[in-house]
Amino acid sequence: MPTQDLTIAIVGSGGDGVITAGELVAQAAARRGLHVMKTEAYGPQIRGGESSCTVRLGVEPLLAPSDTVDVLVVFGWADYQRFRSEIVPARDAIVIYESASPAAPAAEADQLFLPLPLEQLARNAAGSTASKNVVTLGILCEMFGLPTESIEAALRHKFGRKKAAVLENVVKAFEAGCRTGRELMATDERIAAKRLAFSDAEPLLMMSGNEAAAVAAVHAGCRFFAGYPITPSSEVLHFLGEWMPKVGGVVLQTEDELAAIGAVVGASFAGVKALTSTSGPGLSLMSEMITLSAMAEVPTVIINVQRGGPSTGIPTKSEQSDLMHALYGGHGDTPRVVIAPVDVADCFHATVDAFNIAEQLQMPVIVLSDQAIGQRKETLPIGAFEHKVIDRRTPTADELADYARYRDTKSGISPMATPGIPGGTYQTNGLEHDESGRPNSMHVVHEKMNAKRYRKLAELDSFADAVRRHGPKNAKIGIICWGSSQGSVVDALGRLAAKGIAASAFVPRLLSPFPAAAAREFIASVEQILVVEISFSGQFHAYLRSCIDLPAGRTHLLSRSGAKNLTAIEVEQEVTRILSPSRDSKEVYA
Amino acid sequence: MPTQDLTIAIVGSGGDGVITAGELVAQAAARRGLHVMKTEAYGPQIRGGESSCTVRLGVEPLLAPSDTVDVLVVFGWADYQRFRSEIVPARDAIVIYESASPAAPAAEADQLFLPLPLEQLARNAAGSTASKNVVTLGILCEMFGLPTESIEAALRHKFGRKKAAVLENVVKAFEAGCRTGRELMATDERIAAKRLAFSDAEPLLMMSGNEAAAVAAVHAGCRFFAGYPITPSSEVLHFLGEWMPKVGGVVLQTEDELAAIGAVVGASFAGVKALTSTSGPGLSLMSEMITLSAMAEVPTVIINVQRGGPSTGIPTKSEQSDLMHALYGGHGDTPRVVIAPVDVADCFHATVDAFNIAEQLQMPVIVLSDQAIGQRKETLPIGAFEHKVIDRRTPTADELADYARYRDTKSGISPMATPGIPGGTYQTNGLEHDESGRPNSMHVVHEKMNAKRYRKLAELDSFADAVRRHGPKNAKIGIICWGSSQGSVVDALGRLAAKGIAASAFVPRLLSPFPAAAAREFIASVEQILVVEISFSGQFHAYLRSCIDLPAGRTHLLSRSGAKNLTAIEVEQEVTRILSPSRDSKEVYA
Amino acid sequence: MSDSAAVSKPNDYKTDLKPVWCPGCGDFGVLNSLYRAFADLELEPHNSVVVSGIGCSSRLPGYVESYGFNSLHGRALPIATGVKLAAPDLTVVAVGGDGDGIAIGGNHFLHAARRNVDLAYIMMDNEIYGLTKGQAAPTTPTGDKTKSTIYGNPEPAVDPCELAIAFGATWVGRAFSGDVKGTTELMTAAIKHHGFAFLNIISPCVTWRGDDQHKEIRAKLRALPADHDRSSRAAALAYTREADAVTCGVLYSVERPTLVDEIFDIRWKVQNGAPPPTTREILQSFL
Amino acid sequence: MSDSAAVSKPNDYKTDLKPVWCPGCGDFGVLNSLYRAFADLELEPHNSVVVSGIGCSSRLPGYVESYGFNSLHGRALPIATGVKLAAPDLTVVAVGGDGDGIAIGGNHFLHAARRNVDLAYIMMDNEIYGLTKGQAAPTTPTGDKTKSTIYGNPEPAVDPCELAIAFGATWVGRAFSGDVKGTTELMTAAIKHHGFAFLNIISPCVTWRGDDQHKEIRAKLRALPADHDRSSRAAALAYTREADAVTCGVLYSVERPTLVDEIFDIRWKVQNGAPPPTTREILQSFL
Ligand SMILES: Cc1ncc(C[n+]2csc(CCOP(=O)(O)OP(=O)(O)O)c2C)c(N)n1
Ligand SMILES: Cc1ncc(C[n+]2csc(CCOP(=O)(O)OP(=O)(O)O)c2C)c(N)n1
Ligand code: SF4
Ligand code: SF4
Ligand SMILES: [Mg+2]
Ligand SMILES: [Mg+2]
Repeated sequence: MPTQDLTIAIVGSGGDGVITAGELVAQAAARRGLHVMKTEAYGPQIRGGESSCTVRLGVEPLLAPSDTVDVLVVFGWADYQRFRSEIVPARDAIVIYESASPAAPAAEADQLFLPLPLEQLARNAAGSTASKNVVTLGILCEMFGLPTESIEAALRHKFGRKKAAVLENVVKAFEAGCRTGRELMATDERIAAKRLAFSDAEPLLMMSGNEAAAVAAVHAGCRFFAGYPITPSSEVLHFLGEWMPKVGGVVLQTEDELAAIGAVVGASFAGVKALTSTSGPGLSLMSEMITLSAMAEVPTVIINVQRGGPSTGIPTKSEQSDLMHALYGGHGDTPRVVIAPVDVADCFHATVDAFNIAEQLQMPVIVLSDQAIGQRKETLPIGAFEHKVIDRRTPTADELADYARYRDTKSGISPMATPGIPGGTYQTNGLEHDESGRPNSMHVVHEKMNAKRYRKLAELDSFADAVRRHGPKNAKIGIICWGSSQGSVVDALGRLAAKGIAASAFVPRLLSPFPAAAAREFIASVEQILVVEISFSGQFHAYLRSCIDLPAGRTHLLSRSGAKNLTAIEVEQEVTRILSPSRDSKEVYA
Repeated sequence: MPTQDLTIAIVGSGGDGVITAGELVAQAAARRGLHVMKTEAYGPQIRGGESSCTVRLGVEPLLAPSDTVDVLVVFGWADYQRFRSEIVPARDAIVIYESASPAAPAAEADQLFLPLPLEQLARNAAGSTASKNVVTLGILCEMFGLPTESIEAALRHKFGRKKAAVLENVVKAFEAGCRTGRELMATDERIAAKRLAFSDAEPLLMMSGNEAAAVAAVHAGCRFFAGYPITPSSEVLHFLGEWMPKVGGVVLQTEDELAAIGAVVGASFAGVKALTSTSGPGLSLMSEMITLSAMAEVPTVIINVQRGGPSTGIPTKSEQSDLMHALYGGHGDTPRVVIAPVDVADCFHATVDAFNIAEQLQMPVIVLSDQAIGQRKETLPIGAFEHKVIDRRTPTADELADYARYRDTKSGISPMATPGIPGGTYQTNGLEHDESGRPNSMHVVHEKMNAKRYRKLAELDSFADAVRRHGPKNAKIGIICWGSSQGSVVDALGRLAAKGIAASAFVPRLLSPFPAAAAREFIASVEQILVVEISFSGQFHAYLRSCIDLPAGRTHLLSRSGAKNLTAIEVEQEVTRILSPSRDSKEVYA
Repeated sequence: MSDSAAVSKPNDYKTDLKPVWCPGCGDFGVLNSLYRAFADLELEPHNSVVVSGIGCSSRLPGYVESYGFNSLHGRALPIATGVKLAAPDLTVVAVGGDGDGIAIGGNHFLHAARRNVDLAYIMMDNEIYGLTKGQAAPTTPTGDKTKSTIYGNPEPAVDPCELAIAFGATWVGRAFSGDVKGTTELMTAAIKHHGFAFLNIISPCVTWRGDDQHKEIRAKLRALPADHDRSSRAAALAYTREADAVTCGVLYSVERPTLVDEIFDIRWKVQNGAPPPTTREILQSFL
Repeated sequence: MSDSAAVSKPNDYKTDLKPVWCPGCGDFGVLNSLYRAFADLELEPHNSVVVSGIGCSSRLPGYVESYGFNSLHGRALPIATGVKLAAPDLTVVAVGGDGDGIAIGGNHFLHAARRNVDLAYIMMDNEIYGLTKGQAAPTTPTGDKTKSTIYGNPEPAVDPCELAIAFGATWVGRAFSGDVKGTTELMTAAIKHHGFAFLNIISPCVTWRGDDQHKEIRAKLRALPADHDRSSRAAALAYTREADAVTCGVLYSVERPTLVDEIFDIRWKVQNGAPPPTTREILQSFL
C-alpha cells in the first residue's frame, strides 16, 4: 500500500549537493500541488562542512516536520554523526547510502539498508562524482514515486544556463539514477509501501517564515526597513533588499542593531511604516530604543527570530528562550505588544497584525518568531495571503486646531501628527512629558501618562485572532504551548486521539497583553494541563503563572533546551506518562 | 514637650543656598551623634532652578524620610510650587517664609505661618542678601534646638578658606539669625513642641547609598571599575575615581555602557574583581553582555540605581520599574542573581554580597538599588560596615592536570583559571560550548550546559540574608515589598501597631533566585496580603505570582508610578482600607 | 509660518518653552544662531525636523518651532537618518553634545557621515558632560580635572573635525557659539550643503568648565586663510588637533552623491517605469 | 611553553581545534602569521590573551594556544581593554573582522585607539560579512553586489587605516594575508609596539567575494617607499583610500604614553608611597 506522507532526508558534506537535491525535490513537488515542508541543517564549517536536507511530502497539509524519516540518504556516515540525534530513521526506514563510505551502522528493526555505489554510478554516467546527488535524485524518483518529469524539468531549468555538456551530463546522471531506482524496486517488497500516491493539484507557493514575514511587511504598507544581518533572520533583509526598491521603499543596512531600531523610530516618526528584524543578541541591543518607542509613542515593528541562547549561543538552531526579554526587556514600565506566529503562514499574518496594532496603538510590537518556522520552507496556496491592512490615522483639522500630541484621551490613543503636516508641529522626547510633549518630572503627570500608555492595550481585548484552539472541548488533557511548538503539539493531538485520548491545545498568538480570560476558561475545561515550551528555564510557564492561576497538582511542564525540534512523539509520550496511573512527569507544584 | 524626631525642609531657587544650609544642618547633627536622613530635589534647570533640601533628625535610627515636614522654610513660593506634592507640611507645621515672596498660601489646621524679612535681615547683618540661608540657619538653630555651636563651627570650616571679610559677614548673618530665632521663641507656644531634645552620642558617618556601595566594592576587593556617567548612579564613578588609585585599582570611564560592561568582563576574565554601575537606560544597553557573562561564566557585578522610566524618563527621581529587566533582560536562558538593598547601609552589604556571590557562582550579579536610597544621605555607625569577603578560588594542581574550564561538576561550579596561570590556558566563547570551552551546537551539550549553569543557583538556597522580616508572626496583614520601600513599610507597621493592628512585612533582598519557601511560609502565616511597589505596571506583583501562588481573594496590591517617595501614610491607609469591612482596595483576583 | 510667502524672522522659530540652560551657557548662542539660520533659509517649521540625543545641548529641539525629537543619549543620528530616508523632502538637522556624538554616539557619527546622509549635524562641543554634572568627555584635554578625573584626565582628546573628515563627511566646519553672526553663517551653509555636513560649535559650559572659557576661546580664535583649499583632506588636516588656536570656518567641502541620491538611483533603475508590484505579484515569485 | 628557556616554534601555538574556515580563506594566512609572530616573540601562552568578537575571523582565538576569548560581535576591544588594564603584564592581542571592528564595533575602535591602550588590534579585512553569508560591510566598495545589496552597494567604503590614524592609534600598518612573511613581520612589530597598534590585514573571503580576490589584490600590492615618514599623519594619509593600489607596511608610528602609563602615573602620585587605605580609613572620610 502506498503512502500519502513521506519524509526523505539527505546527508552529506559540502560538495555533495545535498541542499540542491533537497531543493529540487521540494520545488517539483510544490509545482504538482503536493504539500512540502523542508528543513536544512549545517555543521559549524562555513562552507564544505556537514549538511543535511529533510523534505516532508504530503497529500494533506503538513503541521510540522516529522519525528522520524522514512527514507534516509547518506553520502558519508561521518557527516551523519553530527545529525544523528536530529535525523532519526523510522523503525521501518529505507536507508540508501554510499557503499564506499566506511562505518555504516547495522539496520535496526524493520529497516532496509541499501548500500549503493553512488559515486561510481555518477562517474560511469556523467564522468564525475559531482553528479552523485543527481543520480540519487533519479533513484529516489523511481523508488518512491516522486514526480520524475517535474524534477527532470527542474534540473533542466537549473542547469540550462550552463554549458550544454554540463546539462547533458546532468541528464545522463539522472537517467542512470532512474534506471537504478527501477531495478531496486523489485528487490524488496517494503519499498512499495513507501511509494507516494498523489494526484496533481494546483501548484503551491513555497517559502520560509522569514520570507512570509517580509512579504507581509510590504503587504501591510511598510516602506522602510532597517536591519543588521544576523542568523537566522537575515532573509528578511535579503528579501526586502530585493523588493523594497520595486515598491518604492527604502532598505538600510545599518552599522548595528542600535542604529537599526533607531532608524525605524525615525522613519515611523516621519510617517512611514517601518520594520526591523533581528535575533536574540540584536533584540538585547534594541532594549533601550524599544523603551523610547513606547515612551514617545512611535509605532515600531520588530521581528525577532529566536535561536539558541544565551549570548551568541547556537545561531543556526531554534529555541523559545527570548520570550521573557520580548515581554519585559528594557527598563521602566514599558508597554508593548508581543505576538507569536505559529507556522510559516502565520509569519505572514502575525506580521500584518503587528503593523496594524503598532499603527493603532502607537507602540512597539514584537513578532516573536523562531528559527524553526523562520527558516523552514512550507507550501501554501496563494489564497492564504489575505489580510486587512489598517493605516495610521492622521489628526483631523479639529484636533490640529488645539493640538496636543499626547492628548489624554479615553482610549489612551492620541492623534499623531507627522512632519509635513502644517499645524502639527510638536517636540517629543523620551523624558516623561505632559500632553504637549514638554518634559515633566512630576509624579502626577508620570502616573497619568503611564496610565494612558498602558490603557491603550485594552483595545486588544477584542483582538480576533488572539488564540488558536485545537482538539475537543473538555479534554482529558489540555496542552498550552506557543509559537512553532504548535505544529508538533497538534500532530500529537491526532496521535493521541487515535489512541482514544481526548487532548486539546491552547496556543496564544497574542502573548502580551495575555488573553487571560480565554486561558482561564480553557484551564477550567480540561482535567490535566501540560505546558510545553523549548526553554530550559521554563520561561513560558513562569509567564503563564504570572498571568493566570495554574492549578497545583494538575499542571505539568515539558520544557527543555532547544537546538532540537520539538517532536510529536515527545509530546505524546509526556501526555501518556501524565495520564498513566504511576506518573513521574515533572509536576510543577507538588 | 520637645520632640525626638524633627524634619526640616528648605525650598528656594539656585542662588538661595538651600543645599548648603541643609548640608550644614545634617553634618553638624551627625557629628553630635544624631541620626540624619537627607534628601534633595531639583527642578529641570541645570543650575539656578528650584531646589529643595529635606533633613530629618532623630534621636533613634530613622527608617525613611518622613511623610510630612515639621518645619518648612520657603524662600520663594513660586519655587515651592514644583515640590508641593512631595514636600507636604504637617497639620501642625511651622512655616517660615520670606515675607517679600508673593502668593503665600494660608495656614491650614494647626499650622503656624511666620513671614520673615529674611533677605532684609541678611542685608542688614552682612550687607548682602546672599547670606539669607545663613540667617535662616541661625533662626532654625535657636527655634528648634539644633546644635548651634556645631553649626557655627561647620560654617567657619566651610567659609574659612575664603577672605576674612567673607567669613566675618557669614558669622554676623548667623548671629543675626540666632537673635531673631530667640525672639520668635516667645511669640507662640507651639514652637516649643518642635524643639529637638537630644544628648550627645558618638559621631556618626554620613553617606549616600551610592557611596556605601562604592566603599563596599573596595572592601570586597574589587580593583577594577568601568562605567559611564548616568544619573542617579554617577556617585559610584566619582567615589571610585577618587579612591581606586589609592588602593591600586583602575577606574575607566568608557565611551558607553556597552564598553563598560565589556571591560568589566575582560578584567574579571583576567582575574580581577570588577564592577560597573549604571541606571535603567544603561542597564538596557548592557543586556547582551550580561548574557555573555552568564554564558562564559565570567563573574560580574552590576549596580543599577533605578530612576523613573521608561526611556530617559525622569532621571532624578526614584522608581522600582527596572525589576523585570534586571530579572529577565537579555535573550536566551540567562541565569543571574539579583539582590536588592533595602536602605543605605544595605547598599554596602548587598554590594559585598554581590561580589561574594559573583565570584562563587561565576555569573552576573545585579545590585538593584534606586535613587531613593542611592542618593539620600543617612547616618551610620562605623561598626555597621563589617562583612566577610569571599575570594575567587583558583584551580588546584589536580584540576589543572586535566583542565577543563567548564567541567560539569555536581554543583555546576567549575574551576576557573585566569591568564597568567600556567597550564590553565583555555579558549572561551559566547557560543554554546563543551566542557573545554570548544564551540558545540548539539542539543545534548546545550541541555547539559544549561543545566550546569542554572544548577549553580542552588548554592543560594542557604544564603543567610535572603529576606528581612519585620513585625509579629501571624499578623492580620502581611506586607510584601522590596528594596527602598522597606523603610516606609516598616514605619507603617509601627503606626499600625499603635492602632492595635498586627501587621508584618516580608522583604526579599535576594530577588533572584527567589526565596519561595520562605515566602510561602509567610503567606500562610498572615490573613491578608498586601504587595507594595513603586511600579505602575506592578512588576513585583507579577514576578511574585510567577514564583509562588498568591491566594486569590486575600491578596491586594499597592502599585503606582514613581517620582514620589513611598510614604508610611500611604501604606497605612491602604492597610486600613483593606481591613475595613467595606473595602475597596485593588484586589488582585476578584 | 505656513504662509511661505511671508519673510521669516528668527523669533518665528521660538517655542514658549524656556531653556533650562545655566545663565551664560554657550548653547544660548547656538540656539540664537539656529533661529537666524532657519529664518535666513526661510524654513517652514512643519517641513523641518530637529533631532537630538540627550544632554544639556540636546534640549535644543524643545525650543525650536518645528517637528522635534529629543531622543536617546547617543542616538540622534540613526533617528535623523530614518527621518531623512523616509521623507527626503524634509530639512533635517541633528544636534547634540560632544559626549552624545563622540562618546556613546561615535559609531553613528562615523556611519551617517560615511553614507553621506543629507543632513546638518551640529555638535555643541563644551569639552565636558554638562547634564550629568561635569565628567570628562572624549574632547576633554588630557590632564584636566573633572568630576570623574579628579587627579587629571588620563585620556587624550580627539578633534571632532578630524574625525568627521576621516568618517567621510562631505562638509566640515568649526564655529564658536560666542560669535552668533559667524555661527549663523556656517550653520546656514551646513544646512544648505547637499550631503552630510558637520559643524563643530565650540560652546562653553560655564558651570563645569569655568567662567573663563568664553574668554580663553575668544583669545584663540583664528579665521581660515582666504586661499584655504576646502577640497583637500590634507589642507583641512592642518587645522585639526590645534593646540593654541581655534580656527573657524569651512575646513572641508566636497560634493558626492548622498545616500538618498543612491537609493533613488537604484529605485529608478529597478522599477524601470513599471508600477509597483502588488502582494499577489510578489507572491508569484515563490511559485 | 612554560619552560621559557626553550625556543618557541609556530606549531607550539596550535590547538587541536580544526579551523572551520572555507578552503582558501585568507584567514588561514593570518593564523599562520600569528603562530610565527608569537614564536618569534617567544610569547608564553599562559601570559598571552587573544580576544575576538564574532565572525569567521573571530574564530581565531580557538586555534591559538593561549588564553582566548571569542566574545560578542563588536565587543573585542572593550574586553581586551579590560584585560590589559586589569593585568598590564599580559600580552593582549585583539582580532576580528572588518564588520566586527568597523560596523558594530566602530565606536570601541575609536576609543581604544584614542586611549592608546597597549595592545595589538588585528583586523581581518575581507570587505564583507563572511559568517552571516555575504552581506555588505562598511569596507565593501560602492556598487558591489552582495546578499544585502543585490542591485549594488549604495554606500561608500571607509579605509580602516585612515580611521585608525584619526582615532589616535599610535601604530598603523597594512598587510596582505597571502604574504605570510610580510604579515608575520608586521604583526610582530604591532605586538611589540608600546601602545595601540592597528594592523589591517587584507584577508580575502573566497566564498562571498569570489575566488579571484587573492589574484586581484596581489596585482595591486605595493610597498611603502623607503623614505616614508612614519611620524606624519599627512604622509600616511597619502596611502589611504587608494583606488588602484594596496600599499603594505607601517603607515604610521609614533610614541606617546599608553593608558596604563597614565594610570600608573596617577596612582604613583596619589599614593605617594603610602600603603593602601583600609576600609576603616576610607570610612573616616565620611565623618
Ligand atoms: C544610555 C545613557 N547613558 C547615560 C546617560 C546619562 N547622560 C545624559 S547626558 C550625558 C552626557 C552629556 O554630555 P554631552 O552629550 O556632551 O552634552 P552636554 O550636556 O555637555 O551638552 C550622559 C552621560 C543617558 N541619559 N543615557
Ligand atoms: C549583536 C549581533 N549582531 C549580529 C550578529 C551576526 N553576525 C555575526 S558575525 C557578523 C559579521 C561578520 O563579518 P565580519 O565581522 O567582517 O567577520 P567575517 O565573518 O567577515 O570574518 C554578524 C553580522 C551577531 N552575532 N551579534
Ligand atoms: S551645565 Fe554647562 S552645558 Fe549644561 S546648561 Fe549649564 S553651562 Fe550649559
Ligand atoms: S565565508 Fe569567507 S571569510 Fe568566512 S571562512 Fe569562508 S572564505 Fe573565510
Ligand atoms: Mg558636552
Ligand atoms: Mg569581514
